[in-house]
Amino acid sequence: MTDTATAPVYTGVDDLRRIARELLEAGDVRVIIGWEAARRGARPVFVSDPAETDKLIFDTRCVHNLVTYLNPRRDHVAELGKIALVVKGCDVKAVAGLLRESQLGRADVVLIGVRCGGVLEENELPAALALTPETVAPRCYGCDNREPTLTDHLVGEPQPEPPRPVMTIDERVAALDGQPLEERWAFWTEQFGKCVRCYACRQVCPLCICEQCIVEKTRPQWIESSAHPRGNLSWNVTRAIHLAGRCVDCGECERFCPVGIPLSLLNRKLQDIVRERYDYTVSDDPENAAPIGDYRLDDQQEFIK
Amino acid sequence: MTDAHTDFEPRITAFVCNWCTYTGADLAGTSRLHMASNVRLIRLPCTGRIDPLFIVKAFERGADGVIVSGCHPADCHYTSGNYHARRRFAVFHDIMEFIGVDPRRMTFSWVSASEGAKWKDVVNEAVANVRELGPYEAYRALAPEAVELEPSGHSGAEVAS
Amino acid sequence: MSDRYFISDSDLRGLAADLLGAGTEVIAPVATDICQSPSAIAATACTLDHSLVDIDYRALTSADELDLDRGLPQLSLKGYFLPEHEALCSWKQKGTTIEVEEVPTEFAARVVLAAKPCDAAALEVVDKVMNWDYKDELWNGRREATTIVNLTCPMIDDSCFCTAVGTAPDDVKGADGLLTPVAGGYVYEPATDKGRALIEGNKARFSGDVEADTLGREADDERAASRRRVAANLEIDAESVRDWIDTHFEDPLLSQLAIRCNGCGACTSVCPTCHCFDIVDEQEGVGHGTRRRCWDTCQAPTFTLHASGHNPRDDQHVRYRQRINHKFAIYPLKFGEVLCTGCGRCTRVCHAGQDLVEILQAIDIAARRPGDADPAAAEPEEAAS
Amino acid sequence: MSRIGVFVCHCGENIGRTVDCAAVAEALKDHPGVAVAEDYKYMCSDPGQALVKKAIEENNLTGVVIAACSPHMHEKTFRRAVDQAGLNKFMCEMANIREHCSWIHEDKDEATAKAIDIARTIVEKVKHNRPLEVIKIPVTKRALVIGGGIAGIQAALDIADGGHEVVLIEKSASIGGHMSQLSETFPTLDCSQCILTPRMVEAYQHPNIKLHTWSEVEKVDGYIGNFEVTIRKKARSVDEDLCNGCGDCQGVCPSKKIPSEFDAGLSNRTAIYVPFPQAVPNIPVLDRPNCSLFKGRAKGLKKDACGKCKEACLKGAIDYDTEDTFVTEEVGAIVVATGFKLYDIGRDQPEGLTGYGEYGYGEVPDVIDGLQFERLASASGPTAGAILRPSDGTEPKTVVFVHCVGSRDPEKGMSYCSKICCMYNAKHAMLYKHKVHDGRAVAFYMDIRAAGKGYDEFSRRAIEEDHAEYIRGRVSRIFRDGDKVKVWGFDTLSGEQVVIDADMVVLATAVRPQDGVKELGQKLSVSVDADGFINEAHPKLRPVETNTAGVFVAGACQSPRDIPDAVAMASATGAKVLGLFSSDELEREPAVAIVNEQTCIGCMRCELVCPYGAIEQREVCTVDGHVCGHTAYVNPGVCQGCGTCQAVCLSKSVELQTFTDEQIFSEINALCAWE
Repeated sequence: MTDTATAPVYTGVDDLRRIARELLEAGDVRVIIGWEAARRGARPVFVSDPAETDKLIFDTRCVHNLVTYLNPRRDHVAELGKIALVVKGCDVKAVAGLLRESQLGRADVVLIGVRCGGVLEENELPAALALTPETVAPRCYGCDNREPTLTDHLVGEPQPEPPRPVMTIDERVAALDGQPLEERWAFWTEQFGKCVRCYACRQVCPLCICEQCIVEKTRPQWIESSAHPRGNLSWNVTRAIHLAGRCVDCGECERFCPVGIPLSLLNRKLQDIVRERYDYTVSDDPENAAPIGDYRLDDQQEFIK
Repeated sequence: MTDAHTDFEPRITAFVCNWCTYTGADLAGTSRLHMASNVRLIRLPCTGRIDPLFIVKAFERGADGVIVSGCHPADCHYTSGNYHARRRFAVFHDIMEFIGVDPRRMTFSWVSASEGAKWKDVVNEAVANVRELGPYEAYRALAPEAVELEPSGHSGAEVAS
Repeated sequence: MSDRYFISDSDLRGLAADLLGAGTEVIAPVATDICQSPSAIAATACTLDHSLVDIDYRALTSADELDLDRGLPQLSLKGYFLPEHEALCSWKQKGTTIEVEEVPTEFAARVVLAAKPCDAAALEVVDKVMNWDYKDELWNGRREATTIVNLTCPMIDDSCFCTAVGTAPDDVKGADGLLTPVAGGYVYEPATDKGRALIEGNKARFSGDVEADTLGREADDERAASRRRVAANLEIDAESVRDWIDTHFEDPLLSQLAIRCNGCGACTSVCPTCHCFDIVDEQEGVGHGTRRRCWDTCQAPTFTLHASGHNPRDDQHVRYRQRINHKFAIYPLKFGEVLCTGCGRCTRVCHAGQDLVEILQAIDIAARRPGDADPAAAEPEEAAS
Repeated sequence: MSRIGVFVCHCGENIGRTVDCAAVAEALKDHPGVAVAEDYKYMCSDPGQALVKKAIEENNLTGVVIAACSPHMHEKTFRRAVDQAGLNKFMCEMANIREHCSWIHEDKDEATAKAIDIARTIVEKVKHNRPLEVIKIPVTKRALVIGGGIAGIQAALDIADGGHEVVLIEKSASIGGHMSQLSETFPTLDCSQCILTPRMVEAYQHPNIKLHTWSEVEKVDGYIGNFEVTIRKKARSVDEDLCNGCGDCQGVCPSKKIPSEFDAGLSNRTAIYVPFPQAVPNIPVLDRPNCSLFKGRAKGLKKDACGKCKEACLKGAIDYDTEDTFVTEEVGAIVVATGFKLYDIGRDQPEGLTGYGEYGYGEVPDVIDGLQFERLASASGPTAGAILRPSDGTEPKTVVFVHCVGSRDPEKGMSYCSKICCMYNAKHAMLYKHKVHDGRAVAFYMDIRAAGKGYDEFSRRAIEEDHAEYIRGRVSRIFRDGDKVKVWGFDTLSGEQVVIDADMVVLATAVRPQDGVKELGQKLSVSVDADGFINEAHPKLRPVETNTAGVFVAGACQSPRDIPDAVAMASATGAKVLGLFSSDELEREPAVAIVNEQTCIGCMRCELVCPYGAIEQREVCTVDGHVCGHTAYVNPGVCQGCGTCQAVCLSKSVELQTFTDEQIFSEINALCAWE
């Protein structure tokens, strides 16, 4: 299982640039948010001049979930005017999340979908790399939205499935699940102990939409804001639970975490919980109501006496 | 284990709904059903009102165990508060177990206004379970006072207690 | 440079061991291969992280841990002087009275070995604000108790720019002495009494004055080479940058440069000079609790949120501009020093691609544009046309 | 800073025996924010309340904690007292040290320590109580009564007589309900229809009552004092204004073999029909599924297969093309009186029930249920009151009455007692004996439950004067044996098997809630119990209220009821409704959620979970009227205070006023007091 069929640069970039140029020239949008190649690798770029659309790229380094720029907290982006956003299949689920939660109107944004065959775990590279089990972002494995439906444009050729990473996130979750409680506790308290409470995980999350985060609420201060292990546990658990059934697994929280807390394991576990209990998988269908806020009369309750 | 903790009196915080479990606990009292005295109740209108943060905060404040109890499904005073609560608690229960919290420290139950006897059983069972597990030192160890210096050395001097 | 000593590699470790043996805390870069953790579970986490080795400033438990391969620790030394969180006092309410207990402000002596010059320099920069109005007893107490020995830095990568902001990879600013690698060991140059006291207390580990034309020259060459390497990354005119920022508060360039910032604040956490903190009263129970200060970040919306609900910096680009403004204009104008030592951590930690080298370059270019440098002179012209 | 008064009640010995109340008061004196702590023998007594009031005035208290019994007992008492002392009544809370402490623990030290903790916890809560004002809501002084049986009719009449408009809706073609089917009523044996029909007519003709028959509740919006009810008027095919009730249509209808619901299947009716002669209104409905014209249309026939009734109608009142229509009624109160049905043991059983196949119901024609016997005994029934068995029309000489078929039987039926069967079985035995003097009436019973005025005398009369044979025991099997119906039973008093060759068997099948009550309950946001009966707000003290303010419950939809009970309940709902209508505005406890528009981002999770539909999205405008966003808005009239919205709100931008996060946080904090 080590086929590395993925090319480092994806097809459809020409179409992407053309569509972006046409949208800007026609005045349909004021700015395109996509990726560009910069000194330290691929990074988000805001293009408002049709002549600059050739800056846009799409290769395996384009890991960023640009939907975070549609988050209602980003007033300065909203002020730029109507946006066309370049999105991968995983990213577009976050758009569905924003639509579902009344944070966006579908007509407010143009979505240029790119057919993606996976991205790199490490994206800060001068040139794109092909995906291998060693280089692929583990979250790409088993991607279920390779043909997004919510987009206005979809460019590129269908891509092969991303390679299976050396260790999948599911395998990691299972490895943890296989440990005794005390080991899991030791693991997570160590991981949470590293947290410096910078809240980067929250800031970059496309679905952390609150104007005032629970951790910033002081009356009462449910979550202690200083970075000691007790407050850290409360914060990390609460962040995860708030994303239960909403997290689109874009991995940005973990990628931005300056101290390397494996948040994807928590997020994946929550996805497993809502899938196993409520048969719910986050999709790019805005009508697919979230599992928390909904209920069935016969929901499992084996844990209740 | 059991022997080691026989002297230990667990502290258990119960979050109960006003209409079923609180009233069921009232009935247990009216019926003079004697039970362990380790549980302290916090009355909420409905299990729907109970946020997982309450449970986390109870552990932070030194609880060795928690009980969450409300109306049986289909019996909610507010018709559906407990159904929403059931989902929330299921997710919370599972994720806490994942991070290594022993689920036996968290008792979830449905106790109706007429189930004074069941309430007694829920209380006694929760107390027995937590007594067996012992004091929740692992959670208390997270308190800043208990931390000497983090590996990275960034924790500061603490007030001597 | 008459005051130079040689210390061999093994003596440096021996010095660390001696200090530890005497009960002195020794803080130094330590490399942890996170995959080598005894916990099998931790290994599952390390596969998520491609940088398998973490370098951190840590309190040594043994001299063997000392890592001198000169990589850049993830976090700066800041946390040892301004911890992520620290108690300021505790209170207890009894009836209607309140008892307050303050924390001690005296600290045991400790030594930092192989500090990055940029990290040590940052402490001296921050000293200014910590002693400007209120004298921060906790900061000062820790500063006084700590002897810092720098290690000349070979430059980490192209995000380094210490030389552009008034310091250097071989600076002793903020430190008490400097080690420079030479064949078989290091040349040690004490810069303060504390730096000299280190020799006094451990004479056996140091060998006399270093010959200027042998090891001394090797050290000088090493230092000069490293300065040249860093200087190639970025050269700016810090004063014109300062003045341009000060006079171009509303310039669209600053918004453009901030556009991709997500406001995660990771840059402020890793920054050796970002020193803003929040003071919180954390209740521990009925009528008692602890007042703590913890790091805060100007990148968070709540940083400037007023009680009224008004927020003067309620947009991310404005918050980013504030960071640039504070570091390169406000602080220099008030304290005469740039609030940045060019360590480059903010650039490396930014996964949205905000690049301080690029940003400073752009501002520097703008500042050099004719007419721009002197807005007072430019404005009347515009008015006339 | 808070100045809380703590008042510890001994409740005589109830608390004092196991809790050292003086020690509790003493311990609380040092608690931060407590200004005064006292104990007293009976805090709820006049002197006890006076003590609280005096302490409030003397110490300028900001909050009061009464450590005594459950808030469900005396919260109102003390809040009133606090109010009288000039402190906002919502600044008073109860600490339950009786039901939750003194009554359940024996060790005095343990109980005292726990009582101290409980009191501390509530002190911490009260510190964060806020003075609240009761909510005032306007009242639409019209009522809706759902169900036109005796309970619904009585409730409608009482409210209408009180001077308010009533909308009475009934899902069948006529009002009257089950009472109209009964022959005589216990314990007086007066004719059921004779006493009912005047009420039916009165209701029909009452200027304040608007009647919708053949109608059901489609949708309910709004809240107490302000409901908006959408009523589905099912297509009747007969114009109610034009029809004069002449009955010509029924005469010509060719579909004549439809089992009559009114006669419990013992006679037939036509497809267009008036259910019974005294029906109100006397206007037929066309039963479309059984009408040959509609059957033909359903098959897709191009030409209508029939049309005789339309031809026969001289008034031109019949229209085959009418459709269901919807009427919206604005009302301030709703009475649910949807009644009961009998446990139909013969056919397919709903989930969880196993039925009583061994009793032969549905297979042996002479095994009937109580309602069918009522029709046999009724002068208006299919046999004009003669007791004749359904299979061959002969007079049964031995009739066995079986009590508790499906009642008091958690294994196979319902765990509850259906309440009316003991009495109607006695009545049936008597009616039978009065008509068949040489007949033998045998009743198998578990216990005789004849509590009620004249009830026990009545059932004794059946045994002693009318010589009904009562056998204490259950029946195991009933089956056809030639032209006899064999009954195998067991006499638990003699310990002997009993076998009876009966001519007819009457099963007292369990009383169950009417179909569709659960769905109706969902529309009204009222819950039903495990048996499907509507839950009352309190089994003892609020028996005719439901958990949804403004919705009341009368009659057998709440639990099995006989006629006097149902009527009494109906009148009680009448009193409740009239009480509600006696003022122009309602006062409600301010247990409602409030949205913080500063932090709400309008994600509307709260709307998803609100059981009452109390939350909607609202635009937020800047001072100059420019729309700048949207937030959630909680309608305080609709909100019932469950707080589910707050638990799901990620940013805690909605707060339930009576159980705020700060209060709960502080209560949890108080747990540190445990030592």
